[in-house]
Amino acid sequence: MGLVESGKTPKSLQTLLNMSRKYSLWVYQWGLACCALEMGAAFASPRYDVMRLGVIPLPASPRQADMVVVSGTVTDKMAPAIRRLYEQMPDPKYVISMGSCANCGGPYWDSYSVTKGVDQIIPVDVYVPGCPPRPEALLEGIVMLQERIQNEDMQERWVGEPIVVGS
Amino acid sequence: MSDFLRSYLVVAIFGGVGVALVGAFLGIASLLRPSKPSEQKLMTYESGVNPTGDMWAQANIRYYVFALLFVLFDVEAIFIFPWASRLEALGVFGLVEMAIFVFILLLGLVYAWRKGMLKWV
Amino acid sequence: MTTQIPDLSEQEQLRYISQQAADARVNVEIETEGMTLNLGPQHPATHGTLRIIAKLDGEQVVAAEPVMGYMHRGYEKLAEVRTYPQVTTLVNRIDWVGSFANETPFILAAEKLMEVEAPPRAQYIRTILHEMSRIANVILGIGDMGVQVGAVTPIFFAFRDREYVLNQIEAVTGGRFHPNFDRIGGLKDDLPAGWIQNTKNAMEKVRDFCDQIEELMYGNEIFQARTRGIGIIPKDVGLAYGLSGVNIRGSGVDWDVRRDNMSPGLVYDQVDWKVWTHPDGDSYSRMWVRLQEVREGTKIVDQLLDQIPSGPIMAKVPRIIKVPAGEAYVETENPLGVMGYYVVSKGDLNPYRVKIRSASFNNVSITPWLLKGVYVPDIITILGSLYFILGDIDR
Amino acid sequence: MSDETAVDTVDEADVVAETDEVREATLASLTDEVGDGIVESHIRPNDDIWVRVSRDAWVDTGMALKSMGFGYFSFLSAIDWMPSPFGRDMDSQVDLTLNPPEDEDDDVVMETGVAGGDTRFQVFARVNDIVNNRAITLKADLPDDDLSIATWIPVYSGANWHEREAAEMFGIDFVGHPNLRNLYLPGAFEGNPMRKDFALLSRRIKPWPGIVDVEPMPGEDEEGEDA
Amino acid sequence: MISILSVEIPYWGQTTFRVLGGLAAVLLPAGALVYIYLFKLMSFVQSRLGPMEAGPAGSLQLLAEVGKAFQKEDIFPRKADKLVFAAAPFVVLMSTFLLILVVPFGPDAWFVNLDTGIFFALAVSSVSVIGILMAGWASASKYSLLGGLRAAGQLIAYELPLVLAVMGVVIQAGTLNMQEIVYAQAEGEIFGISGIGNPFIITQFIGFAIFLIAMQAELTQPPFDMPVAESELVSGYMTEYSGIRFLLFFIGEFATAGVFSMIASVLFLGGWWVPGLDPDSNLFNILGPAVLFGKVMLVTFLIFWFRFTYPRFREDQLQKLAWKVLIPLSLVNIVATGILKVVF
Amino acid sequence: MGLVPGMIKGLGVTAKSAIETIFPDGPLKPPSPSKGAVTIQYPHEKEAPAPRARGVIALQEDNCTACMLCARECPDWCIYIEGHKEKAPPRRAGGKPRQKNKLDRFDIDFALCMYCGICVEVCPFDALFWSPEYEFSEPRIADLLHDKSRLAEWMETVPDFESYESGSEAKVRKVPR
Repeated sequence: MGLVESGKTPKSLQTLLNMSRKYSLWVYQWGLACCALEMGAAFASPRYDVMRLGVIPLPASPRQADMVVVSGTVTDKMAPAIRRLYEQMPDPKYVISMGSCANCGGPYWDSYSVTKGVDQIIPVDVYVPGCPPRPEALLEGIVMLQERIQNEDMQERWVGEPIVVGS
Repeated sequence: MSDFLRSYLVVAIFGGVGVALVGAFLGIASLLRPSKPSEQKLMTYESGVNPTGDMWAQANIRYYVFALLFVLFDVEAIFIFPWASRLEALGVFGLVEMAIFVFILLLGLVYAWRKGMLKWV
Repeated sequence: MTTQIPDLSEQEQLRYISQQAADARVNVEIETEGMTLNLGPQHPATHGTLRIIAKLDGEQVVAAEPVMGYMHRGYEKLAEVRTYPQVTTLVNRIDWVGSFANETPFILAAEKLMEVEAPPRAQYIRTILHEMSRIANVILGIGDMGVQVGAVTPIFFAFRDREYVLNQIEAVTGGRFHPNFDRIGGLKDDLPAGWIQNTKNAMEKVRDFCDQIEELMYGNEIFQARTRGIGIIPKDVGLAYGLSGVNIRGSGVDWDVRRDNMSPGLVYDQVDWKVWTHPDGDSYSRMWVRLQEVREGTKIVDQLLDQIPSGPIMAKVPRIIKVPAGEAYVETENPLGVMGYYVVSKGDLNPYRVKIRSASFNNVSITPWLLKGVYVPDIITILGSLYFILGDIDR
Repeated sequence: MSDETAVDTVDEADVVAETDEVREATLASLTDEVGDGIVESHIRPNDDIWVRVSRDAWVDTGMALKSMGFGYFSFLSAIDWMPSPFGRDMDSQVDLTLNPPEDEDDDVVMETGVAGGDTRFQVFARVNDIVNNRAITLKADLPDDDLSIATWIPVYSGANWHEREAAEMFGIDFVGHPNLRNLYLPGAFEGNPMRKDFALLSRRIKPWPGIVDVEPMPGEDEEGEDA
Repeated sequence: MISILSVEIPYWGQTTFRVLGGLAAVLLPAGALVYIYLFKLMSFVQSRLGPMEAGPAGSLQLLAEVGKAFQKEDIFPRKADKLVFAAAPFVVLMSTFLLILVVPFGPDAWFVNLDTGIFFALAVSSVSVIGILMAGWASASKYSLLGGLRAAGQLIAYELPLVLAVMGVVIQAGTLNMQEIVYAQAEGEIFGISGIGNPFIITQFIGFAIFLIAMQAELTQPPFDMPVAESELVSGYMTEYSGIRFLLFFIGEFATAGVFSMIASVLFLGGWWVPGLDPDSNLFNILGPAVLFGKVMLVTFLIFWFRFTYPRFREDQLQKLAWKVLIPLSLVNIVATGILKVVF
Repeated sequence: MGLVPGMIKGLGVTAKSAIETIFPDGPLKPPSPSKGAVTIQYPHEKEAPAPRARGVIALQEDNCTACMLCARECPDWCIYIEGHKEKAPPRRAGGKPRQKNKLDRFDIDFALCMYCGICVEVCPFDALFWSPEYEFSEPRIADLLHDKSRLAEWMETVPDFESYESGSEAKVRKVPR
């Protein structure tokens, strides 16, 4: 049914489509913990202004989002919700794990209620280190993600889960 | 076909254009987009938790009084249109007539207001 | 002020509710089955991951219950297995918007147990940073309130001018958010050259922001219509729920730990400032007091910057910190309200038990009471005006 | 009424006497109200006051305090005085490998803090009088076999969530609490994390990186560093 | 008046021409609004830059948006009423296309010259609310449902002021035909002073203000964006829509903003005509659309200016505003206009 | 309703802000928003973080004696050190050969690190330094574990210590190069 899954998309069209995905990453207004504020600074602070890169923080609902920044501590109570919200985003979707807590538990690595890393629940495309990463570090992560999108094979992405956890 | 009908044919055509545009968009998209439905993806969104209760719960529509008022007033307003476009011809007589009509309308509004209908119950 | 707090009967509560929902009354004639609406854990209005389960009748809330724990990280337990310096850096992350203020009461409690006192220069710098973190925090709260009532621009202004404050905090502590700068007996480092002047400039920017936001938001009649008379917290109810900070001062209670119960180690008594209160107790008055508090904060910082004494920044403290056995409770007036640490020590490297009395936990505990009978949009403004940080609730 | 049972030896400043009076007076009037309910008390001059009441007098003391002007509810929580069976968790690797605990019995010697009793769990709460700027920390011991205490909600409505938190973290039952469900943790969570015998698994599983020491070269004995 | 289009080109040709023109008239302003105002001007207000990377100064951002939307998965929630869910975007966009019909772009450049033009426009404009209601109800999401209900509640508040505000113009022009309203403004005079004609904004400023407010509400722009109130209802009636269907709503929102501003500029600002030029000159067939576009940008600037500045009303406050202020005011305006019309 | 003043003022605030952004040089000069806005356009230009900023930890390998102090004090247990002892050439000619701890492995897991700076503070030998660099995102989490050569590379980005504000009694330290 889909033109892309069959692998019949011409190369030039694919480049074009990759480019449009690259420059239109609607990101979900959803913060978890401290990093949410630095994410907020990247999104809403005029100094960083993530909209420049085509990352548009308008949607509040996962249905319209292309990307989610997991910004902060993932607790065991929150984990099912994160999984569900990730599932509810339409494909193709991208995940940036921001900060030590989301990467692997961070300061709460020994806590009884914290999930040690969001990549146990959902696949992650880019890990941004920091506690919290400064907004420009998140921007670096976004630029890195955009490069990946530019070079990615749509067919592969469409058909399977393209990013193997921890690969 | 008369000019009158023709002009309404254009209306129909434009309605069709709107539909066709949406159809074309959806058609192109269906060629390009992936489709990977899953149980949770098709679940209704409710802030990340499992939706509780029935989605089509009975809702108490608090503005039904407004709705009634609105219907009344809207019908009255339609009567003003022919008068408005012919005021020049009708002159002072039409003006007085309509002033009375509008006054009655206002009276109705004031009545509703005094009765407390314009409160969001 | 009444010191006697009456038990609120159902009747009295209903009276308050009817006051709150200005001309709203739960309609008894047309009974419909209620709808249960979840706001959160992912919802743009809940500052993160609070979840509010609201039983609705149309758009009116019949009952609302907050569900927390989506950000519970087990601070009190983790503090038991960490040494004092490690706890200091951990507690930064409780109220992540005004981090330095989280360190202060803990350090002061530990200092109280160890019976050391920081040198005057350290006390001044501490107070300055405490106040700057208040400014950074409250500015954001004001901008966020703009988002909650649907105005897009205030939050951008808030983030813009907050950056100037954060820059100064970063210049001295090395962290935009989590300074980890307070030490038992003093501070980690001294001020870098030129910092005082830059901070004064930043305070100027903050004052400009206050004027700007006052015209843009507070003066706006729609904003007033949305917040005036909404979410009224009567004085006595607020006290019984343990509300603190701006939320209680917005109800006309003239109580500020900075002035009334000042703990040694902070030098608020050296400067000339005023505690603002507002008698109404509604959402608007809380936000109004917040704005005044930012202005007052810039004044405090300016005055303190002029008075910083010279001298060392660290008292004589052993390199490996073992706090003598004992119990101490220290509370300070933090951006979100009164924050206190009840530290129990047994003479070890790590505290035996740390009870964190965080402001937002108490502040939010009033919501089931407060959200009865209001409209869905009012949930948002009330939560916005209570201004909590999830980390401060869940810890 | 044993006060000044100096747990810590505070050398008192000269100004103490005056403010001490305030706290002494507070204690005295509380004693008038509650009477036998007060088990023990401690005043740290110029600073704070601790009062331990019997479990049965918990609510009455609250009422009395409230009528005395302590209308502001600060917090309520609990302490587990039993030392952790795992040693200091942070250095557990050191404890277990290098310095194995010599005697099992040594570990369970329980010391309680200020105005403490001799049972394992203690509920404590703090209320303020914001007019006169007084505050008081109230404590009550729970018998080991019956972890329950009456709820404070009728006295201070704000106690609701604090009691839920304490119930969840320590497994204490607050009799009369309308809604003693989990506040923080997911429903399936087992255990009471704030009890000292609740192990933090990550800490026990992960090897402590500080334990790995520099290996000496073969055939050499320890010698000082002269860098 | 005979359209030059109808004389020289056969009917199907004209129709194609009109369809293309209609597409351009709907989509171009929509794109311009989103890029210039929503992305760029809003950013400048907040002292930032807005999209910069996609194309020079971010000018290709919109293409990227559309290209991306094509590739997004299309989700039908399981519990949704699939037919209605799918039909809602059609209804919304169709109403926009019906609305553009009556707008004249020049003395001979129009799609259809209905005698009841403004009446038709007012009637059709409320169709989009039906689309919104459909979307809200069919999504089977509580936020959507509340959003849809709010949209319906909003309709009953602003529709009447909208209709009554237009009435003053109709009285002054003495016609319902949009083209003739333009001519009435071009050839009119204000209290005997002729020369610059009579853009009705001068005599009908109350009507214009009420029309603007009601239009803001019709377009669900802040301060009247309760149906999509982001901080309360996530995305309101659009909550469950993803990918291309969401894009269609998005286009619909801004296209309607453009078309409504066209109607406002025809009614109050003189449409395609500029003072000082002869309205019958053929020049206007070329210049007209540009002039109209300029006026549209002016009106939409106001819309977006309010959008950046104001917080959101509460639903009951809108009702109060509409019923206690706008409706009495507009009724008074009608009577006053009538009196002045008869006297002068 | 008294709606006019406050709402008009608000419009003024937004308009003023927009004009200041678009026309930073005054209204008659050509518009140049990128000058008027406070935005720093990240991939093209970068802001300079404060010299004290805690971005990433750099290791001066020569100074490290593998004393394990940092690894022990780390709240996150994210520093992994291995070492062995070896003979170093004597400092003075003819002296006794010194014994020295040689570092085999010094890894910091930046995915786990909480950037508190305790390790830098407790290091008695000036081997660890903060660098304000922040650009080290990775698509693979394993790459966030920086080994000692990677940590040593950060050393180049470590800024000199700033001088102190007047009235300070602290001494300015030096970064070993």
